[in-house]
Amino acid sequence: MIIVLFKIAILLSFILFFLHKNIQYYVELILQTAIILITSSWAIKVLISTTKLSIAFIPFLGKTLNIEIDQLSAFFILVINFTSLTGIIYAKGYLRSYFTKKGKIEMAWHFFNFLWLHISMLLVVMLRDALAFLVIWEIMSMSSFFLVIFESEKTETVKIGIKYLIQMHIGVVFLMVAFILAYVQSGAEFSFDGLSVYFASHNPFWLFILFFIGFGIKAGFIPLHSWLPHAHPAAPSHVSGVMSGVMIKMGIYGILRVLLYIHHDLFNIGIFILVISLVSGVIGVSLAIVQHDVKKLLAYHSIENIGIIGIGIGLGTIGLAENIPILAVLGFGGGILHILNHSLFKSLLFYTAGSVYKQTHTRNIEQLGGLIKKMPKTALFFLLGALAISGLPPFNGFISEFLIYSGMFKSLHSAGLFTDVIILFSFAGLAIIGGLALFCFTKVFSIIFLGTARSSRVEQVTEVDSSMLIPNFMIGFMIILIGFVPILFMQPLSQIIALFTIDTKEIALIIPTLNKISLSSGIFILFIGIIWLLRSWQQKQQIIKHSATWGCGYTGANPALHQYTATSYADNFVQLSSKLVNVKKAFNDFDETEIFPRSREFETHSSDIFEDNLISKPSNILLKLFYKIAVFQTGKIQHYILYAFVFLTVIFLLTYFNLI
Amino acid sequence: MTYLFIILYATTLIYFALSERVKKFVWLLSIQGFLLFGVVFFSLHTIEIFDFLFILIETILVKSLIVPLFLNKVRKHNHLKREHEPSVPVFYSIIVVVITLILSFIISSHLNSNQIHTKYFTVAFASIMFGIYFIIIHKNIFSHVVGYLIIENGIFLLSLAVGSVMPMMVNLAILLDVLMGVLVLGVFINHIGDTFKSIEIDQLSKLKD
Amino acid sequence: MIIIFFLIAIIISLSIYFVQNKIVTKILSLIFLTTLLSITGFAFLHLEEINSVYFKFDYLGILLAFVLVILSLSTFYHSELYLQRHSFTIKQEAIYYSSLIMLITTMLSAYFSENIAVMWVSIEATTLFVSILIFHERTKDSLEAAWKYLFVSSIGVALAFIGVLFLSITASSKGITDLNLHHLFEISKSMSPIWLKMAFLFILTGFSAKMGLFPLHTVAVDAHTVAPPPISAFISTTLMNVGFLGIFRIFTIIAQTNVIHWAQNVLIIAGLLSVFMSAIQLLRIKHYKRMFAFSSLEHMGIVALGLGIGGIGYYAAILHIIFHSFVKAGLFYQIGQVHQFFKSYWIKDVTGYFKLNPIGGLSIILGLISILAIPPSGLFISEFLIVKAMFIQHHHYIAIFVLILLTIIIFSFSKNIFHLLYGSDNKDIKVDSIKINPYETISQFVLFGLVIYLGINPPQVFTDFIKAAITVLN
Amino acid sequence: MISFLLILISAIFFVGVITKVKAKIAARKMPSVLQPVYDVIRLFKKGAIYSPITSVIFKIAPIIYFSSILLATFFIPIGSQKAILSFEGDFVFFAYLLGVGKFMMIIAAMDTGSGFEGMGANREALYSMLIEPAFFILAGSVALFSNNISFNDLFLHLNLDTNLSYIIGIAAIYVLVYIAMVENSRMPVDDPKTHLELTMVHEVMVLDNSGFDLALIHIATWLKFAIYGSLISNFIIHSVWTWYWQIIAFFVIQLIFSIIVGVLEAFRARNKMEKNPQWIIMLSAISIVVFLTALIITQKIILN
Repeated sequence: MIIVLFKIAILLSFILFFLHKNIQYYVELILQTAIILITSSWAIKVLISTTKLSIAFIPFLGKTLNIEIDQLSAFFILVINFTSLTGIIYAKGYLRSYFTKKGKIEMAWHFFNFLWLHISMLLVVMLRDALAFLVIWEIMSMSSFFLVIFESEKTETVKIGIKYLIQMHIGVVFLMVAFILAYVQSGAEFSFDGLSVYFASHNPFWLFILFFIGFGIKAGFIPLHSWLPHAHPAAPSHVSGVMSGVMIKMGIYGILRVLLYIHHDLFNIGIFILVISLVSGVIGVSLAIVQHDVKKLLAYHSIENIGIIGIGIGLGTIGLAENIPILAVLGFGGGILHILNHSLFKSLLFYTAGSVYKQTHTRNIEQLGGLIKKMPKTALFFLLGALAISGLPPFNGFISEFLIYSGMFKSLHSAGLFTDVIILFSFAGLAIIGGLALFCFTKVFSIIFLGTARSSRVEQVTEVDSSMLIPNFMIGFMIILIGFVPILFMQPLSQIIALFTIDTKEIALIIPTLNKISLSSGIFILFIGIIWLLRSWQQKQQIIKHSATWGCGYTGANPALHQYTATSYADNFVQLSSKLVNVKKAFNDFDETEIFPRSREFETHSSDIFEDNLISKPSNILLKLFYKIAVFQTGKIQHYILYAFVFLTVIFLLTYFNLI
Repeated sequence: MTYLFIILYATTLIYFALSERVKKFVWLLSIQGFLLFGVVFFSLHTIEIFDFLFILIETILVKSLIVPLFLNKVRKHNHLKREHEPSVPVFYSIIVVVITLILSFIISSHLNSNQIHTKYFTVAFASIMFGIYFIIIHKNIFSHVVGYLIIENGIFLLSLAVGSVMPMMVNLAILLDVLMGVLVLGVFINHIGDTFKSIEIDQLSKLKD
Repeated sequence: MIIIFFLIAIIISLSIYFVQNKIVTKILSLIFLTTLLSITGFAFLHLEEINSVYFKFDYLGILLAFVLVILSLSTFYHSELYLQRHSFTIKQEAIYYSSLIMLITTMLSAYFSENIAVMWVSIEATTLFVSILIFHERTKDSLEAAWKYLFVSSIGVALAFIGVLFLSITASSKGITDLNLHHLFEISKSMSPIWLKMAFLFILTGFSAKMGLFPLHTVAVDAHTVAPPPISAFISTTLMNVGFLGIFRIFTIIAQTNVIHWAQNVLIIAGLLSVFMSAIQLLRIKHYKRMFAFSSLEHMGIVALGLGIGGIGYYAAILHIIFHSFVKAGLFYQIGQVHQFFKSYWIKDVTGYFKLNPIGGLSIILGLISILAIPPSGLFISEFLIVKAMFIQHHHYIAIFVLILLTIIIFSFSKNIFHLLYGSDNKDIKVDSIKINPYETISQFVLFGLVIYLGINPPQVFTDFIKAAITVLN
Repeated sequence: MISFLLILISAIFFVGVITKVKAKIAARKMPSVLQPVYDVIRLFKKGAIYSPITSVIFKIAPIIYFSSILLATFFIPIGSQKAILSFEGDFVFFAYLLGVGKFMMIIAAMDTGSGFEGMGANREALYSMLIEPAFFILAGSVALFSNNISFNDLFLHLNLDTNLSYIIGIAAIYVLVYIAMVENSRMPVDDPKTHLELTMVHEVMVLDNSGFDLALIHIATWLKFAIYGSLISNFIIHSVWTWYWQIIAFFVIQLIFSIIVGVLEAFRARNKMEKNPQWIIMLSAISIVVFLTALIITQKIILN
């Protein structure tokens, strides 16, 4: 029986601690592959034969706990498996440099957590019982936490880790309260399915908000995002790839799962999701533009993409509420497809950025440049990811955004006034997000890989070894596949959408369009090929000279000195949105007494206003207050007796005046 | 007749509040022991020899002889002359005692249940409260033990208030409590006196956050 | 039967004290452990039976006794290690063992005593022995801590005695002269509420010193600071259970009357204040054992809340106190190992433990997860049940307040623990000089694993016992 | 197919006409209308110079840029003359296709490692980012108005009959004209004929391109103009007209458009650089007005 194998694989994870350093990785790989094969087989079975799967798993608090897989779970299982697989393959090369520094148990602990992050994510999408879900959800948070603080020698990393841990805990508290409230007020079984009873009889909005906050902290919607830009840079790249690629999607999964049980009063919920998502999208990408740390930049882009997914889901919900099937179908379709897409190109970007970090030992893009000559493959993969994440054809990011767009445009005519205005803002927002993403990725790609080196770090750099390129090839293949032949993915997608709305014939209507898109993309590539040939033919006859970049006649200095930096590239955007991104410039100006100016430093710092004002300040105030009043352990006996005396008297008085 | 002793007992509490000399505390304790004997003696309706002996041992022997003598030894061993200024001036302490007494009277009259003899209860309550107060205001662990003993005396009175139907075992328990408490505490005071060269509480507040 | 056990125990401890020979000590302690095991087994076989008038093998008593047995085994093991690694005189070791044995014995009698007065006496006795053990290292701090513990506990016990007297006042009016629980049950309906309230208030306050609950929690903290780690493990687990049992017994009597709501409110106040105290004090903490002590305060507060909330809260409270015993004991054993490396419990001195002793580090991580009630720890289940009970009983604001406090506790606790685990490597420590056998850590892993197992998939008999233990409450 | 050819033809003359008009106004002797074509042919005959700093990106970019715009022309119908490629929501594809071209040109400019080109690149990036919403809102309002979301049907069923709908037409044309200006970086956003690199946008990006690449870039620019011109013409041409009227109208409109551009360039001064963004955002505002008008026409907002 296949479930037994699954259990065995899970149990075997404990073996890692007893193995020698060198074979731990391979055992981990084998175990993970086994789990991937098992779960994927279930998922594929579910997606092919449009049925649901329910398998008895383990005894839990007296009951038996079932693994339940419907189309939504199946989809997420596949996404999780693919990204985890690429992650573990990438990890081999990435972790090599740590082998000397880390001990046997430490490495085992890391692999153990990586494996358990994978297992727990799978179980999160497979379990329905609320308590079990909370348990496994928190296990997921813990394992990812220990992965984040892998480089625990840096105290900064541990600080960030604790911040992450606390916020995850707050998230799980919200979920717990939400589940309990639903349980208490409806009296149904304490599980996801029990929610339907509550939602049937109550106004779903407020409970949904609780769930949204709980899941949104994991997903990283603004303003619940403040852990994300710190945790991703701190984590090793294969981890941040998996975290950003799939783990934050678990929040989206939760939101979708809860939405499945709500069948009335959806309009407000849709508006809520949509507004939050638009804010997340625009602000996420705006903050991304001003970052110099490449992984932090990518982290902010995760927020942006979560925003895009949210826009899709929000529009879908509004479509359900307003009974506009086309909007529902294409909204959910686009959103869910974007989950897959983002998991692909975001992990690709993190892996390539990780390779750069591994070779150059810096994440600050201001010190890089010209790497495309040193590590061409990595550069091209990064470019692929950049094009895809900017939603440009003919790559996968475009497809999902296109679905959302056409959903909006198609439903414009039939929708009501209010919905129309909402849609107006959504596609305006989506357009702005697209433009900003383009702005951001032209910046980061050209600063890292193009031009000339900005520091000596870059000189000795070489291309990473093939084991770190394999995952890039896998992901790249998927990106191009989705980009060129999206119809392959429409049939499973339609099944997932069918969970939300009944009539999915619009998905059939979109098929010819997608075919046309594939055709256009083909023609596009064809053109490029032809013209390339033409040019190479033309340039055979002519002389090709090489000479320095045109420098307004001045060619003396090192071109690196006057080429554009990330700061200067972002500057004109920063001027536009100074309030939002609040970049502080540190520069001491010349004074007139100074005849021969000394050398000067100029640096900019960006800070996240949401994080500062909504998270950091209040919590610091609370902690300071508590710290101040913590004066009871004085060390003097008579005080201790006094407490008892006061307690006695107070209770006595309260009782005497019937206050308790 | 019992009332006289009870009133006297109450006055001893005032003297506790008044006095600053450690020696006087010990004296007052032994006096309290005698008074307690009186209280019990005159509250006994029928003198059964065993009860009588037990009471005799408990009050006269333990409370007014053994314990005070032992405490005196401890006091000498630690060269205690006079207690430092208690953290609350004597004047206020006296007011507190009076208030405590009045309060306890009010409370017991408020209770006036037939289940207890309120005459004992009043003073017992006052004595317990004052004992706690005594500990709170003094900065010297010897005085703390004295306060503890005041509480114990209060408890003894309280057990009387409960009535002679109380099982012997409970009285036994009190006895054990007092002896064990005093002996062990005394031993520790000596230890502390030797180690810290002082038994002021300020020496004993290293452990804190 | 149980009297025989007491006699054996007393004989053993006296002979250990007088013989003062390592071998004899070992043998005798083994004998004692076997007798302890056998008496508990005997109790298990004679459920709900009155034994030698003042004792009764009731469900809760047996549950806690089993906890005591398990922890005694591990504590003896770790005491052995502890005494090996420090140079104490044979006399000191003899005193250590004899008083430890007496402590266990008195605690067991407290668990099984069916008469309030007897229970009170045994609790009084525990104070004496535990303060001897606290004083074991003979340092200034240990002297101070021992004094504080002894004095404040004595005051507490005195207060508790006042409570007992109040109880007997109303009992005697109903013609019950002995304080046997089953007699008190019979008349509990007709007891006068005012006296019951007084009794409960004083007993709660008095035994709070033992249970480590607000208001008299303060001395237990100091005791942890200086006591040998195995003893700290005992103080904050089984001894706290003793205090809990003391409060629980009187609570069961009250539960029969309509004073219960008042009593529950008082418990809620005490519990909230305890959690609050530990939350704020943990922010200033500078010493690892004090940190664990304050976390015990927090957990006792949660237990009190569980009792105060009622409903499934009762079940959760019992579950919680059992799980807490295992986890906290494991943590204290582990901190003893940490001390081997750093020779200090101060947070500033201790860092980078995970590199030095990875297996110990793992056990600390597991303990951290368990003690902070983060899944898969069993404590999560119990805390979850308590929160659930709060919502069911419409104590929403209390629930929110507690959850906020718990979050703060998690923050400060994990901050310090990760300072212990990670952070800059300390070059000055010579690891090879320290011979920590990895097998020493097994006991911790077993305890934590036990908590996880009992939390996720409790065996039928376990849940039945807890259910049976709280039947008197509803 | 016809529409494609028509656009190509008009593209050839477009820039020539503009220069002619400007020269006329400046009372200068005018070059032939086909002068740009001669230049391009000359460029095709030339070799190329590459900076050692540049990489493959620099070589591939102009090709992708050109092909993107060439493909974009496939989507443009003229009156009742169908476009070659057409599907629902093709203008999204159209816009993003131009995006690809921009992306490549920008990183190509950054590839040279020159300060000037970086300057041009990030201005280009900023402006194209700001112009996106205007285009989409305009497209959206037209889609809302004619309940179709592909260029073909959109313009086929775009019947401007009521007075209000003329407002849409006019406003749309106005916005389109300026979008075209921004996209081709002409006046008032950018002055192609300035001689100060610091004030250039598009021209400065292609400083290092030469030979074949430069030729491609020039042709791409013509095509862009022609595309926007034909988009504008579609607002005027009625699909019910007979085909030759449509063709004539098309050329007339293209001519007028180019003359307008010329006149604008001749008389209007370039914006200050930091004024450009809000000026571009203004276009989005206007297109929102168009959207509201469309809402009124479709009776979603009832006014009386």
